[in-house]
Amino acid sequence: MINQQSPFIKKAPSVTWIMMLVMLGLVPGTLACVFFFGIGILLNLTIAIITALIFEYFILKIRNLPIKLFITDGSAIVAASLLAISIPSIAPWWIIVIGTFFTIIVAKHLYGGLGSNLFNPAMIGYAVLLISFPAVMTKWPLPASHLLDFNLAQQIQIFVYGTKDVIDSVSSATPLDYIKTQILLNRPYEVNFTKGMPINSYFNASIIISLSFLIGGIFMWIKKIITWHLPITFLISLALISSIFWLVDSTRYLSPFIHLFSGGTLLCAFFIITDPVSGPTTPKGKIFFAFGVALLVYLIRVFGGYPEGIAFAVILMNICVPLIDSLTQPKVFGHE
Amino acid sequence: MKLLDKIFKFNGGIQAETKKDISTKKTIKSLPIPSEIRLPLRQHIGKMAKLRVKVGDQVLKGELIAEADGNISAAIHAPTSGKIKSIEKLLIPHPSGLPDFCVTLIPDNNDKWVKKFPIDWKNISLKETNKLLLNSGIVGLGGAAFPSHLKLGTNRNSPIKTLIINAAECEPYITCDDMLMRERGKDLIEGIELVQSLLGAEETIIGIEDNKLEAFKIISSLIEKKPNIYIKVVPTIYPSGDAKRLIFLINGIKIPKEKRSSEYGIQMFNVATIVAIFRFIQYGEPSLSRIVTITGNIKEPRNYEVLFGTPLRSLVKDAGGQKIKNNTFLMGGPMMGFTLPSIDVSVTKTMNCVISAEPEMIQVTEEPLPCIRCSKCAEACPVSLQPQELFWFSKSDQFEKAQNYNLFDCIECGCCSYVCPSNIPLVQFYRYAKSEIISQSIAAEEADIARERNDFRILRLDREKKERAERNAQRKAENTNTDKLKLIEEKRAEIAAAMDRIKNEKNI
Amino acid sequence: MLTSILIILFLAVIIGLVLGFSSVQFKVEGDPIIEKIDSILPQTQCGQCSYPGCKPYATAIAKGDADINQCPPGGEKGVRALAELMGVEYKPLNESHGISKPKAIAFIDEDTCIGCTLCIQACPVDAILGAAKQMHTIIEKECTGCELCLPPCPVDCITMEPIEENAENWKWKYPVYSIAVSEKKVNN
Amino acid sequence: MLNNYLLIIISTVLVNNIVLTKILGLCPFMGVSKKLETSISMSAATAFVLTIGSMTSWAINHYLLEPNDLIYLRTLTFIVVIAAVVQFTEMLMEKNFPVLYKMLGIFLPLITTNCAVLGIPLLNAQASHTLLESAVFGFGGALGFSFVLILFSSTRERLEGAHIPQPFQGSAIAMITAALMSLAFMGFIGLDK
Repeated sequence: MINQQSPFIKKAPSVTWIMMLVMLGLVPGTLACVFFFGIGILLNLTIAIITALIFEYFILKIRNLPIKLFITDGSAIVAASLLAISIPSIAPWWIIVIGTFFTIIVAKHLYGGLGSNLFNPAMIGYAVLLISFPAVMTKWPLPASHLLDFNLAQQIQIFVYGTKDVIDSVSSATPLDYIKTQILLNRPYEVNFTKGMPINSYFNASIIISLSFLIGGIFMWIKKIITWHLPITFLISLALISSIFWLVDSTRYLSPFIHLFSGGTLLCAFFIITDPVSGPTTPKGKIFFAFGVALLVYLIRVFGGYPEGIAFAVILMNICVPLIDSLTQPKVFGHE
Repeated sequence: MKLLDKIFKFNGGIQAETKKDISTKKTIKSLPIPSEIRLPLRQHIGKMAKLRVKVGDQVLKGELIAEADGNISAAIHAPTSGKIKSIEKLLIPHPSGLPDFCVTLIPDNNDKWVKKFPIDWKNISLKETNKLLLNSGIVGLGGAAFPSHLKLGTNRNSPIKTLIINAAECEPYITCDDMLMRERGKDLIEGIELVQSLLGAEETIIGIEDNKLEAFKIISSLIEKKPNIYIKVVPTIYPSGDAKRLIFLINGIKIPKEKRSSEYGIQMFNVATIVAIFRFIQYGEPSLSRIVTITGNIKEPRNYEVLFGTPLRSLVKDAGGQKIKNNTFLMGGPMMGFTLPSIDVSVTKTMNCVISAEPEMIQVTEEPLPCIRCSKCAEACPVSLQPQELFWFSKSDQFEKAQNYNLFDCIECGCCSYVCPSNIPLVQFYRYAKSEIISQSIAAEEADIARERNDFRILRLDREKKERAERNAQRKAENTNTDKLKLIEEKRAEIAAAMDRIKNEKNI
Repeated sequence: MLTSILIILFLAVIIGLVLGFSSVQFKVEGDPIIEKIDSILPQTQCGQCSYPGCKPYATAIAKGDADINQCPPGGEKGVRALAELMGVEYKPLNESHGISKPKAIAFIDEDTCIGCTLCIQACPVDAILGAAKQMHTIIEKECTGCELCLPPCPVDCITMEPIEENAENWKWKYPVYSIAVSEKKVNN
Repeated sequence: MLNNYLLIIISTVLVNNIVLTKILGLCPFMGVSKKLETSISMSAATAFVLTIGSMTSWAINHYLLEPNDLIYLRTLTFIVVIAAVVQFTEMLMEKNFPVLYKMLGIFLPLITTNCAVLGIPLLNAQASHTLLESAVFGFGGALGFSFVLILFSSTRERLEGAHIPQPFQGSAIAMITAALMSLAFMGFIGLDK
């Protein structure tokens, strides 16, 4: 192809390269997840990426778009990976396939494919799964070093048939879920980090996983794939909001520390809300968006019916993005 | 001489490889008179120059060939003595690749000057000097080609306080201003003093990028004893040489798109323009040649002093020809220039640089992908626009929205395309959208005129109809009137007769 | 039963009174939408829409008598703009009113012209100069390209010449790339 | 007391959003959401009609129907009242915002048949709200409607430039977007407790 207009020089990383760096950023967090929740995460990841590529291939074929160009851009792989990491390691395979279907086909390609999706594809997949299969989606194994008592046969059995027919003892509620139930039932709960209660092992695992995602996030920031606006505003807002509630009544509300280091807070901060396509583009808009997500995450976590609000919060704020973008235009040079 | 330290910084910009050392190794060389000279009549912004010669005329060097048509226009002079061969439409260095009117001159190689009239500007009024400048043919030699007499004009509201000399030359590859400063610094400084007093400006600030160390040294030593001339070194960030960006870098004043710098008491000239003005006033030499950088994929890259109208072919030949043959040349820098339609176009007043295209410049290796809204372009935009939104609207023809996002503030500097990971030719989309909007607004203006004329016609037809009807009615009325009068008179006569009868009867 | 009838009656009277009063209070005169429509129309005054000019067509659209797709000189863009203004779905140009073609300007072959003034009477924008028995010329700047002067000419000396592209009116083209980035959206 | 009203607002705007959760009023939601500008004015018109409508309906229900044991007339009288309010709004708009009036076109009189507008007074009557509660409920419903309509139209404006597959262009993708928005609003479940 001949370039006939200026500029005639350019220097920019390609989309594929950016997506590859995002995948690299995901590595530490994924490894931590695998360490605590078992090899199931890897199985999820593999099946998600494979199905995503298959879906991508077929939809590109149907839409008559250049297949090689769009398959190699890597966006499908990133979306599928984010979805897979959010799904419990003991979920059966069809959960992943359904999730990937909604991620790739509905959220991405119906809207025009790469660059046109209004919503975060991975979060659409996750929200659909959470609403449709709440039992499966909230059942995580007890965090322990699952690599040591690794049992491939059992894992595959779970993967194929689901947990129901295998064992019940491996699963338990997530900490946020547990605390919410306790509060609802007016029972005391423990958030002590030294005692050997299951809830504590959860937190210890959570903290390490969160830190691993943080490392990946910092890597992406150094590589200039993301700017500080989104993750920092998100984390600070969440900390601030939870601090306010916590200071008002520390018996009813959890400390900001727990909010920051549980669930997928850091995954969300660095990998989910930083999706450029469905997020805002202006610096002010990014701050606004991240604050909105933080507020909604907190509201849904604390007052809502679902244990984790990230997916809903992100999609809800995605809806607001066009409006946010148009209202937060930076001042053009020379304009007052 | 003073060195000003405080530098303001605009949003974004890019730091590309400057590649300037390619063409600064050799001194400026004068290109010999070519065998044929083709002068386009449109080498400037504004109206096409009005032709003053006809085919077969013998002209001397510096003789007027075409004069400025109105105020926003510039004259064109014969670069050397010779005979006018033809006046016809030929290819010109223009991105459209369409032909336009050109005067072809066959040089007689005598290079005989017409009588020169240096201007005694100290003893005549500014207005007269300005009038003389109208036919100097000098336009902004930085590439904008805005007629210089307008900038020196007297009819402005606010006095000029600061003269800024644009020596930034921010585009990669181009070195003509750099070399001019190195070799003709004295002319430049004298020219600056001249223009400064013409404008009545209090001070002059020379803005120069920090990659032109040698030129900086020469200029600073020349202005050491001049109290009102300052030099300000700006960082090498493209597009620091854009007029409004440079003013901001130097003064911290943000001039909006629709305003001129003179409204803020600032006037800016390119170094080459200053030298041209100096030569015209001091020696009476009109604008006949300029310094052109030829660089890139060429055997002997360097700067040439070239007569306007010289075919690009002879320039390329003198520079040894292309290293890798692809017959593609860019005019201007690699960021904002355009591909020349042919090697047969001639050098014009706007041609500051010719880049023999490197293969990777014209061959796009990676396919463009859709925009992923990464906003790298917004970070790079020196005007703080939202290029991703402008692209989104331009590609889907949503021009109104594009305008709401200030499409016309875009200076087409190309920073957005430079950093785009999706390889989207963003600037092309903006140019397309701007062109469309402009042509739509012209169409709307024409429609307004047509509507007015149609309304007028309807009014006229109505009036004519009414007038005709009135005339008819009047005629009719006139007819009936006479009838009535007759009737009345008859009646009166009858009554009178009757009365008479009664009287008579009574009397009886 | 009776109460229900009474209540309904009561409501009817009250509502009738309120609406009657407000219909007097908020009486509307004139229709500014016509101006808006007229400003979208290209003002060629060609009459291809089957109305005698742009303004009458605009009036007809505002009244709902005419469809939005009857203006060939306005082309697809014009129909889209009208659809947006009127809040209706876009529909392709009705070809029975003619097809959209690039703007042209009438030219009078001055050797053939017999000076009959018929074209002058036909021109909707008075863009033809001339008097009886004298050769006529077209004021290029003001010609809308409506072609209304063609049929009345007894000697067929008027031709339509498309406006040529030159360095002045030249436009940057839509970038052409092989994939979807630059694919123009056709529908809605 | 104030808390009660706040809960009604939160409930009608977020948790039981009239469009996305109750799936009422889809006709204008789809019809006038193509442009942000029209959707804002539509929101204003609907808010006006809803608030006035639910108040007058309350008055009729409270003073005329319930004392006379004529609850079966509710739907009928409410429709009549709403139609009148819409008619009134229409005249008001034609006088003051003629261009907007033309732009909204058929959708303005169609507020009459907007099931959201009828639904809210009926829900009011069912829940035996007080006058103020009815007004707040009506206003909250309108707020919820406006909220999602404006967001929805801004997203649709954005979709204008997207390269959506042919079969999904226009209303199809709008319906899918509405569905996904509805999905997101499910996250609010439980907030009103």
